[in-house]
Amino acid sequence: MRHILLLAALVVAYAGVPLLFGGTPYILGLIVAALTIAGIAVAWALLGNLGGMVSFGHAAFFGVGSYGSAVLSMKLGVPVFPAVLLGGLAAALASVAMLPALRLRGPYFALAILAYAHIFQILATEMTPITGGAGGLLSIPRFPVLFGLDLGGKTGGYVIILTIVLLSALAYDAVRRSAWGLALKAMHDTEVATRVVGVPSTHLKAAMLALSAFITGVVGAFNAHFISFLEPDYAFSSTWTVLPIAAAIFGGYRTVWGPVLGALAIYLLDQLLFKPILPHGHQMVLGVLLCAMILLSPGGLLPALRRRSTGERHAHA
Amino acid sequence: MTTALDVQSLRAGYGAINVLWDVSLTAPTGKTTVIVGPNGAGKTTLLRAIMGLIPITGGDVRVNGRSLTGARTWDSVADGLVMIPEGRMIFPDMSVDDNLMMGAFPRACRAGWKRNKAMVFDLFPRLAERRDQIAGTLSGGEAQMLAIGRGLMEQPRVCLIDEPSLGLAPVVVDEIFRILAKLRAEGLTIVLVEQNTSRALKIADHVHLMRSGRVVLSEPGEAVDLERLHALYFAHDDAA
Amino acid sequence: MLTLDGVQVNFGGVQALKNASFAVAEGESVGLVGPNGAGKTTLFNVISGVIRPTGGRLTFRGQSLLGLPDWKRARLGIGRSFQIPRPLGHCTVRENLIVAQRFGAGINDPKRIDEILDLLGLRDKADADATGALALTEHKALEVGKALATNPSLLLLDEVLAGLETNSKRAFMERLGAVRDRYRLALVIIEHDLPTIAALCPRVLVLNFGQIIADGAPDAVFRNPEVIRSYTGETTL
Amino acid sequence: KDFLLGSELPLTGNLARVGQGMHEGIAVAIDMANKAHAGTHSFKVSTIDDETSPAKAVAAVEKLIGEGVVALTGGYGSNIIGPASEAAQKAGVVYITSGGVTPDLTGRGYKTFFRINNTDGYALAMIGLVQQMAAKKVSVVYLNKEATSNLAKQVKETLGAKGVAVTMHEFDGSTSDFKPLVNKVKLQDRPDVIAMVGYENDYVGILRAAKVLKPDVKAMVGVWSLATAQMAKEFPDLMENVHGTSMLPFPVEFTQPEALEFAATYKKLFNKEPDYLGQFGYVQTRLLIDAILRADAAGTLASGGLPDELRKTDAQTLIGRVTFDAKGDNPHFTHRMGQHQGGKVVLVWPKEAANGAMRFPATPW
Amino acid sequence: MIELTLQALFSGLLAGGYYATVAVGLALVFGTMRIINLAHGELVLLSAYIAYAAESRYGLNPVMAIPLALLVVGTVSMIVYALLSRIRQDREINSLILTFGIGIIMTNGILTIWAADIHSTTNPWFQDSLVIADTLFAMNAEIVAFVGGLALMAAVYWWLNHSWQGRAVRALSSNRNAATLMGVNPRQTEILSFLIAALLATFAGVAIYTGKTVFPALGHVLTVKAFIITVLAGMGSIHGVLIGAVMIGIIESLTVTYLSASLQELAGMLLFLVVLFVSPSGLFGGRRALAR
Ligand SMILES: Nc1ncnc2c1ncn2[C@@H]1O[C@H](COP(=O)(O)OP(=O)(O)OP(=O)(O)O)[C@@H](O)[C@H]1O
Ligand SMILES: Nc1ncnc2c1ncn2[C@@H]1O[C@H](COP(=O)(O)OP(=O)(O)OP(=O)(O)O)[C@@H](O)[C@H]1O
Ligand SMILES: [Mg+2]
Ligand SMILES: [Mg+2]
Repeated sequence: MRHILLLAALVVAYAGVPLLFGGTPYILGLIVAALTIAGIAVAWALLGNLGGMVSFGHAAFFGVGSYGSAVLSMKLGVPVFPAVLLGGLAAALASVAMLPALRLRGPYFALAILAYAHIFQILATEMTPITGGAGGLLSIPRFPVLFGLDLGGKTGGYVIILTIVLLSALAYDAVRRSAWGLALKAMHDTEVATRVVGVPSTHLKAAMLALSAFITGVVGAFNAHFISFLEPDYAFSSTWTVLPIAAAIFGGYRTVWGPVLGALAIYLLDQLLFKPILPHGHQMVLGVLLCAMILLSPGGLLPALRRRSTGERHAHA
Repeated sequence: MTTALDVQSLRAGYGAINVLWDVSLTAPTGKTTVIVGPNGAGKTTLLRAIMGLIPITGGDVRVNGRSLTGARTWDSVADGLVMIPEGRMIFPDMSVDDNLMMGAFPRACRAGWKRNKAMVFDLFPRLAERRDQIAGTLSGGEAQMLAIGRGLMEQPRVCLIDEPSLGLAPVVVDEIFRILAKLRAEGLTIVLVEQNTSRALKIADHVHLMRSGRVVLSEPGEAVDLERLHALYFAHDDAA
Repeated sequence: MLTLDGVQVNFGGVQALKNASFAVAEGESVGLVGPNGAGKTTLFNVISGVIRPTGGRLTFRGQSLLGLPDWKRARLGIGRSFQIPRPLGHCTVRENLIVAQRFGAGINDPKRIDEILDLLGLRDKADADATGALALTEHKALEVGKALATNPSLLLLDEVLAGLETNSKRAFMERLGAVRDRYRLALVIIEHDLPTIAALCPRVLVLNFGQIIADGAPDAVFRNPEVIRSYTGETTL
Repeated sequence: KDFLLGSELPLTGNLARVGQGMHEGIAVAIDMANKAHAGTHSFKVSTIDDETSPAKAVAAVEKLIGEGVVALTGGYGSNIIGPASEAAQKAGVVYITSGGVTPDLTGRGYKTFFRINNTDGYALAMIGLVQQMAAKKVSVVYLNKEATSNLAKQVKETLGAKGVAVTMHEFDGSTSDFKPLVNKVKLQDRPDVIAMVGYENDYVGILRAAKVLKPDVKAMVGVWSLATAQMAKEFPDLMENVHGTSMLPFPVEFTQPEALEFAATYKKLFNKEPDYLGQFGYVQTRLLIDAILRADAAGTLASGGLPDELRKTDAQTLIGRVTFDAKGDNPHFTHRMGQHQGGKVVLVWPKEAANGAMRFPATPW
Repeated sequence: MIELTLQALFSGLLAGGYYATVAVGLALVFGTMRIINLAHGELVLLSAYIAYAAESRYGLNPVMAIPLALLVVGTVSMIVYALLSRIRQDREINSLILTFGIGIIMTNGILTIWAADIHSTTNPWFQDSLVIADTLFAMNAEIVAFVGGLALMAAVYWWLNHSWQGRAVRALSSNRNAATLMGVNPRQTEILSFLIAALLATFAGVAIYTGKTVFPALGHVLTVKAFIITVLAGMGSIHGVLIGAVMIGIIESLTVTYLSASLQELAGMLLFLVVLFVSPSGLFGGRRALAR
């Protein structure tokens, strides 16, 4: 039964949505944007829930991934798909520069990452020969045509980002179920106690940071090739940090699918419902929504829905 | 003889878990009441419930005849009902000195803080040595001393003490019991929870034995027989 | 098996350990006592790698421990408990042991975990939330259990018996003895309860102001005037 | 006949203020067109806030095109106009703007992209004024964004080629205290003129710092939202004698009937004097409407004739003559320079447009 | 050039003063409730806009607007507190999101009420320069802000470290249950610290209105800066805030003077990271127990 449902969901996601909205690029474009946020949100939740690290600087990974991939494909002629993966790798590499931050906890860590994001942004602005400076990069190669499907278009982009988000969520789930996931969960607030039973906590956290950075970098790279344009203020914009956090928490960041659900809900509600009603103040509605969620269902939307449907309470992580 | 503390059919617990099942006991003014019992019997929970740290779900607590229903922890403290918790309940980010000063926070105690602090430093010279150390870095025993010293700064009229000898070196335990004996002689109302039964009995006016959230024995101190008491620890919970 | 040579620890102005030197042989049981703040817990922290000494050397089975991170020491066979229990966050009792076993011992052996649960009387609490619903005794037992699950050869126990009521203490002590004999562990145990120490350990070390002031059999040590003055006071065995 | 125009603008986010300004100009153009063609044609504009985000601008353009707009007018910020106009180009819909001046935009050679102003026009004005002042040494203080640094570099190159010593000082958008920067200019450069290229709050910051430090300069010159009525009103004591680009003097001394009507309509709709943002928004929209009407009359509107019709534009407008070259750029665009004088803005460059004497040397202090 | 350096140091000091006055309210709430109030910058901004409204509409001197601004900011603070105190679960992160949401609401509210234009005082006195020894230049507004801010911070420092209530505030954040056992009323104490933070925000807002320009998006910028300084200072350390803020101000102005103004933000961030890596709990963060 579960499997059939799952299969049906997949079919709807891969075939139904493009068929339904293929004719309205606007809607499909919004869904792609929402899934882009969802991808980062999953990566952020993975770090936050498993690694116990709240990051305010995922824009850094997003930016590095997008610039990495764009530059590789434009300057070195790397084909787009490998370039996207290499973009993710570049973001993971960038996370190595952040290893010293692993010593920090709570808000100290969160802000250190924010500082890194700022530094990367400034580097992108100042390294004009490679990044095009403040003017950015125009006409970044789009995704190619494969098997007759134009991956460079809206539908193609949708399929790609959907796949990225699904794989990321599956990776998250796999880590969470492994012994590593257990050790990571155990580390919350009790790191020393976990270390003295043999858990190399710093290594584990570094691995989570790198994985999270990789996913975010891939999403960033996707976005660069999808919108075919980059500039430092955009690639490293705090939006890439703020919206995914809001989405993850809104959806329920201690679950795997909550961030995805949250991103779709927040972004689509905002753009499709609130924006037409309140062209100027619609962000205010977003603020109200966030506050209401925290006060009414602090675990997020997904756990709240599950509680409603099954009547049971779900445990931590 | 007046009753300083009167607990009637008290029920309390943690969330859905109920721990205390209709606990009733009294502590007469100016006397030392000792509560003993195996681990997990609910002794600490009883003290917490009296102080209002956890909600009371049934029964009543009266202090000097006044019901504490609806009263908040801080109101009780202002009225002289004080609890000396175990050593983990210190202020870990504050200095030893500031921890002690917090003991003098209730308005009535503020005036006497100088004298009281001198007294505490006199009792525990170790604390005087470490007055500027951050309390969270104290050793287990030092933290215990700090908790006791801080409680004494509160100039209690009714004092609930939870396992004061926990983790202390034998010399210090001797000192603690000397202090307790002195306080008792000064006429303080004491409710003492202690695992060191034999020593606690020496200063007890009255003894209660708790098991599985119930009071299973109440006797005057001189009537208690250590052997029988220990046998009761082990007896199976026929009531449960 | 374990040797300490001139180990020093300073916290700012405080000298928590000065020149501590001693050795523990394979399978030996040693009681570690001393006044509050003498540096006992600090000594455990140094051995298990939680803090770094400011001076001195320490070796385990011939290998220097300096520079070795805490988690590697756990894998070498040094297991410890904490004076204030520190159950692993958001885990059940069994999960606590699983993490310790997987990472500390590098094996996956549910049978052995059950064995430890039985030995420590934690069987019926196996699936309880380790941070919430445990009584003090159970917390202390879990501390021992986590250390045991890493397959240690040296067990460092910090006041695991403190706060236990007399009967439970005796029962727990017997279990400890059984565990030690069963797995042929070397044991260093900190305890302020003299009879317990005497019953468990043929050798006692006394620490005072960061220095070892006595080392020997319990009755001899507890008759040492300096030990009496600084530590035992009127209390006798 | 009813025509629906689309407009994608930053109404919130970093560029909200300038977006609002252009938005007002567009509204005035629509209002005037409806009045002029009452009974025959009517115009409406559908506006979407791009929240100062390129992706949302693209989505907005797609949405507007989906709603069937005839053409798009709006856009602010080169980085946003880039992708937004690309989406319009893909759909073959005209995108006309005055919000992005970098050469890159027209460099793409899009058929549907038009703009009435450009960096060159700003640079020309600034350079012209500096030359009129016969300055020997100029310090350029500029924001490290694309449009601003392009303009600054152009000014440096041109002035440098003419033998003026130019020093450059880049600053960051987060700068709120300009004293160290101005002090450096004051003590190290000792220029005749400080040329500022940034946004409103940068100008206020720089001018405040200069007013405190009183460098020995003869003039303070800037571009964009500086020589405006708004600034004169908000910061009267800071603006005195400061020069900035300005198409019109303030209070507006309109002589042409179109300009008079524009000012009146602006006043009616928004109850304030028009500023340069409104003018640009108005001009681009008016030109667009004219072309639409021509294409409609010729029957080519539905068959994609609008770009060609726009390219035929040759009009005298509030910002001077406008024609479009093959890339959609306006080669005639030259800005004018105004000076704050006693709460008014007096045009002082070029000579032909001047309506008052330049006070020189003169600074706010 | 000694003159250049001296002015750079002086400007940095004054800039640091601004940073500190904004940050200290955030630090107070962070230190006492372990809550990062991401709407703090918006509270500051609200105060600035109240001062603007009072000045533009009634011609009130901005300093005279402080009581009115305090009333408004204090009321909003109390609403924020009331909402925050309803959080039960995952307090640390949920309070972050809640205050972030409140910040969005406030920014957009300000945008709706006052539009996106930039504003600053029209009172010329604040912009007049004050010259010390012919080499050091400042605006009157900066001096007022610095001296006033310093006085407020000193008062808060004294209050927190030496008054009964201040100590209670720290105790509450250190161990809530233990604090109630000392007779501390948690709600009353937290409200007090929130109100003092509101007072600080009010002052900072008026200071910014007189010495800088304000616009709706500024609130977020201020929050981030204040947050960074608070963390740099270390958990709830008031003197740390002042020292950290001045360090940042000076490093920024030195970077402007000797490198480039476009690198000042970078310099500040690098300083922040270096301090954190040397001392992971900030300049004056409390040392907590390692292992017992
Ligand atoms: N925070 C808590 N949440 C849930 N259950 C708790 C909590 N604290 C204690 N308990 C449970 O309540 C019961 C009574 O505990 P309590 O601490 O009152 O016992 P005690 O008599 O003080 O024992 P001890 O001698 O070990 O201190 C125990 O079963 C314990 O597991
Ligand atoms: N970070 C620190 N800064 C300053 N002093 C410290 C620090 N950590 C520990 N100390 C001091 O070092 C001494 C040794 O502490 P330790 O915990 O080792 O004592 P202990 O022997 O275990 O005592 P107990 O029996 O009370 O547990 C104590 O006096 C303690 O206050
Ligand atoms: Mg207890
Ligand atoms: Mg110890």
